[in-house]
Amino acid sequence: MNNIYYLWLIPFFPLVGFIINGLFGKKLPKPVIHWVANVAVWSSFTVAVIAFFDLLKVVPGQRILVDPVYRWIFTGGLAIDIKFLLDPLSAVMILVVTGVGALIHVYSIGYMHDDPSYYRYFAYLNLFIFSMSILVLASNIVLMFVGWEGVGLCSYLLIGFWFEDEEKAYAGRKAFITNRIGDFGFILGILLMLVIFKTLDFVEINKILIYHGETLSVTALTLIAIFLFIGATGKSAQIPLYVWLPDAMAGPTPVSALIHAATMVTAGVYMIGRLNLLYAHAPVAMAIVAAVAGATAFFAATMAITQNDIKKVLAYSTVSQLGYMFMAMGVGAFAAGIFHLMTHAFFKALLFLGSGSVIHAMSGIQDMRQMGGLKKYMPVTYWTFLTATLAISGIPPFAGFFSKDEIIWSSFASSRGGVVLWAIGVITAIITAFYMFRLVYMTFHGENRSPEEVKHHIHESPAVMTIPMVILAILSVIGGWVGVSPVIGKLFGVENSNIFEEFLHPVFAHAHIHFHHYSEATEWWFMAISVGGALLGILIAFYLYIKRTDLPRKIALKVWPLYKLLFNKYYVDEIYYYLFIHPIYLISLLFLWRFTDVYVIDGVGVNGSAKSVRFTSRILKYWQNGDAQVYIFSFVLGVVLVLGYLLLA
Amino acid sequence: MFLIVIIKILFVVGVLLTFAALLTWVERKQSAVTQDRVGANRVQILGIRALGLFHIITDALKMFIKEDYVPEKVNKFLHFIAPLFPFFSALAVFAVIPFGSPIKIGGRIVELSIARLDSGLIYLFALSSLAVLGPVIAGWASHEKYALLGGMRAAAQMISYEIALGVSIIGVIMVYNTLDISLIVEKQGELLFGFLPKWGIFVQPLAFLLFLPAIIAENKRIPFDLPEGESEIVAGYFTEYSAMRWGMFFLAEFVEVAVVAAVLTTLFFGGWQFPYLFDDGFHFFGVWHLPYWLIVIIRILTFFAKWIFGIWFLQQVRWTFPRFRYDQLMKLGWKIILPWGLINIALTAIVIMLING
Amino acid sequence: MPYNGILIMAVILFIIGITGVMVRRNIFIMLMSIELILNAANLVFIAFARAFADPAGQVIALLSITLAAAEVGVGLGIFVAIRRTHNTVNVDEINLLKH
Amino acid sequence: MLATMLIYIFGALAIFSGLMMILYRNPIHSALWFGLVLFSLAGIYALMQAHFLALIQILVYVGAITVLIVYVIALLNFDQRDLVGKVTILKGIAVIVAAILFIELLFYVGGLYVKGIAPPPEFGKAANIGLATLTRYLFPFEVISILLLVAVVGGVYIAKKD
Repeated sequence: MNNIYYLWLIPFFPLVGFIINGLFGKKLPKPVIHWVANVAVWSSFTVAVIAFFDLLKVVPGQRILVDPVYRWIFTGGLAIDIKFLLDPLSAVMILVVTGVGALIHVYSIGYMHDDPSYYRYFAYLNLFIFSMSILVLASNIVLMFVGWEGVGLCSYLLIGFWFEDEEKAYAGRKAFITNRIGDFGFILGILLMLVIFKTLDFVEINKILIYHGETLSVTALTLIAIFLFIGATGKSAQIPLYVWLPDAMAGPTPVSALIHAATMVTAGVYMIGRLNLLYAHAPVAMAIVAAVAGATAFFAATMAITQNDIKKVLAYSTVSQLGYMFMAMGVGAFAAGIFHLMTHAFFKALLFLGSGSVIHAMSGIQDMRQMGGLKKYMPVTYWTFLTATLAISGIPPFAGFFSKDEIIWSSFASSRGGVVLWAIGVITAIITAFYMFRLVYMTFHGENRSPEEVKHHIHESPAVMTIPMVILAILSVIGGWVGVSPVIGKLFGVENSNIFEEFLHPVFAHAHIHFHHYSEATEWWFMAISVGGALLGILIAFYLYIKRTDLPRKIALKVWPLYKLLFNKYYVDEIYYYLFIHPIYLISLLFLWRFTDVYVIDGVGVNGSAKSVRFTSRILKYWQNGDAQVYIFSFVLGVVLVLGYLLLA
Repeated sequence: MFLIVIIKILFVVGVLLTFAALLTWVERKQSAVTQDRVGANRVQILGIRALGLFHIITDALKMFIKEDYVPEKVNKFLHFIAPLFPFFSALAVFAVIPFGSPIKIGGRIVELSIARLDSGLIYLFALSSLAVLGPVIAGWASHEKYALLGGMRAAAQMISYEIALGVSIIGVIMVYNTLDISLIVEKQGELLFGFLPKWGIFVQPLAFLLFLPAIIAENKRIPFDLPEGESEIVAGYFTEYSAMRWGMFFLAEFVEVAVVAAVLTTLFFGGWQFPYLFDDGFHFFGVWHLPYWLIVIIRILTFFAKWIFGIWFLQQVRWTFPRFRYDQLMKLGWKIILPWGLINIALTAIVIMLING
Repeated sequence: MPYNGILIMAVILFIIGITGVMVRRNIFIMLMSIELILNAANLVFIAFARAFADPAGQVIALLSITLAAAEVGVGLGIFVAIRRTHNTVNVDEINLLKH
Repeated sequence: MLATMLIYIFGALAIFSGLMMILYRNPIHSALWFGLVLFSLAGIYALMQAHFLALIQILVYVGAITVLIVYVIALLNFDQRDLVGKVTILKGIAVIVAAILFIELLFYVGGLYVKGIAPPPEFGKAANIGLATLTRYLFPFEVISILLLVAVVGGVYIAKKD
């Protein structure tokens, strides 16, 4: 375990940017604001790259670099350091976070250029990068939790960025409260970890699990894993706590791209990847993860079909894709999950940026029914968007194909997976391809259905927005080529084509998950099925939204109850409202407020303590009467009592 | 042992009281001489006037047979005990004054002082500080404003000058390196540079200059007799005293004069030391051997000679200098004697350091 | 040396001092009672200095006497100031702490 | 033997004077009784071979502190009726509490038996105490001298007019 003494710079630069913009931003001119923010995050990215290459210099088996900054908590047997950890997993993650974050910072310059709270936006964004890098680099779970809460805070602040709008402020609150429910589980997990492992350091925990893993109680490990996964369902929008993510689209679109697509929502996946050994020791927990993930992937995808808001579609798509990642984690294909995390970061960020570009051009309109035919107005946006769509649909050789295919294959091949999971994966892939192309066709093809006054202003976005999109588009194409599965690699005569998995291998090496062996032909067949499914989805979309544009309405009418169910997102929000929120509201109103707060806290607690103090002082004032001799008398009385006690005792 | 102590006490008290009695006459006679008058010579017994020495007896008689008038409102007890404080403190102080070199009687060394104390100088100050109680209590007990003012004045003056006194004497303590008065006197018999007696006045001239006014002020004698003054506060704290109680105050004052003279002699004029006279005889261009009893007698006589000279000197000061004003008195005490006393300490310390290397 | 007798003497003096402070309403007598308490302590110090032939007790008694002198100096200054502002030295009427 | 007897005599005198001190109504009387307490204690000190301390006791306590107290009492010269304190129940309780404290302390002291050793003849002499003060106890000595300075300045400042 070697030291790397400049790692703290990665969170440090955005923190400085946040402090400058947060404290003085109101007085600063806009160019200064975005230069400060961008320089901060690009510096972090540079440091991350340097650190990555330093990591590569180390022998693969020993790629753990730490930066012990400061001993934070030291009490009894517990020592918690502010200590940063760089291993292949966090290296990948930090590169994605700072890289995508940097691109989105650039994009934001164009997207937010006439917002009155420019400085606030960039301050929050820097704070987010700071928190996220803390989360990623943390070497113990408490520090990770600090970052975890920090990104939650930034998410809340940025969703409710335009807080003048009641609905957007509500969305922010919803996200925050939903996350709090998850955090509750997360904290329980941390405490239980402390009880079981007596340490919270990842490296230490891994050591314990490697050498004494068998002696630990499986129930306890399962409980820890489930508690932590509850936290992950909150942060990473899984069933049952996914409901906040679609509403989170109330925030500025670059925020959706950065926080609610590329980075923050993947924190749960990253956390499971970090604690892969723990999960490997808790098969039940992994099964739960896989099951929840499969359900999430499928249901979110079905909900995306009927959405008309361009960002909502992408939001459900994100939930669905996160489901894929968790599915990979659940079946033990950790590297595949992280791989998908990375490729997803590229193409989903690009999709959001593209949609942002569209919204920007449409003067804020997000309803796809008012769009159409935008291809000729904004070609760069169209082509980059199409690239990302192909990537998410899993069409080779785009990035999404490699990662998604690996997940689908792993879900079949893993001893922890099975054919059901595989089927869900494939069906979801078909639906994904369908709704994504529905989105593309409704937005960019066909006739322009936008209102007249909007139509005149449709224009391609400025270079500051398109360049990041182009970069992300390139990454969406080639990003997957680092993780080409061996069978395809053999086709091109490349040995060890899956560099990515090999790079991550030391991290996951000790989690022994068994994968069944199948012949290459089987693998090829499965690949063909998933690609075929994707193509099928595209074809359906093409048929319904280009050829027979009248058909969707008819189908919707024909299966009206189903359509309505999907359109209303299975009434989950309503169910939650009646099942949880309303009762809690009533309990809060009647019991917590009217009774507990008014009578117990105000009456007994606040006023009662004041009254008791007044009552006591009424008695004590005869003692505290300003007469020095009475004080001396009480003093002597005390001495007498103490001496008497000592004599008698 | 007890017998010797009692004899010494009787001797000292007798001498002191005799001196005090004589002083009542000396006071008047000396003023007459100074002012070129004939003075106190009226009393005659069988036609013998004896320079007016019989005045002592008549004074005493007068004081004893006068009406001892005690005003109605005074605090009787305190009024009664107040004069005792200065009187007894003055008498007690003399206990540590050596009036001759230790003598050998029958193989036993007898100190010619009532008590040889390790911290004799502290004793001297401690006992003399009690004298302050007299004026304060007298002034307060009299229940009369002039008496009270006088008492306050006297007390403030004495408290202030006690500090001046203490500070000025520290130089002497440092030079002789002891608090034992007998030892101080013994050390004064040594010679400085081979010819100058190591008397206090020679080794600590500044201390002497500070000590002299301070001790006169402590004694409330002219020119520092501010507690009384016919034009301002009548007779000060003994306004309400008469007859022998008043006489006690005066007797105390005269005893104090004697004691002050003795203290001055002891600390600054070599006490019983006769210059160049050592235990085996004179050391003056050769050794002149003398018998031991002669040396003892010479020393006792030397002490008495110096003492009487001191008394004469103090009386001469009394009749020579004009009175101070009260604020001048306080200024002298706090702003001149005290700082110079501190300077003296510093200078003495430096010189001792230089000599001792 | 009757050390036990001296200790009991010190205790009695201490109690007299404590009682004086608590009972008497005249601040001068209270002050003197406090001094009495200090003296009781000094007596014990000196007794034990003698008993164990250790000058420490005497040194501490010396310091304690100095402390008493300082205390009396300040205390009397306060009394003079109180007398000037409140025209009384009776603690019954001095109750600034109350207001 | 004589010393022991004298100690008891002085002790009895001290206790009697102490009682008189707190019983007398007039503070000047109290102050004089206080002086007598201090004198008796000085006598005990001297008998316990603390000659220097005995003299310091007289010099500082009797000669300075008592005199100052008497002086200030006389200076302030208040009416006699000022001195009449109220008799309250609290005073009665205070006396009872003091009595209990006395009994408790007697229990503590009664349990002690101090044999003591004979100190060297120069013990308690000025030079001996001076040596101890200026070597082992130099720091408290310096501290107390600063305290004294502060007290002097403070006393002057407090008592100063306006």
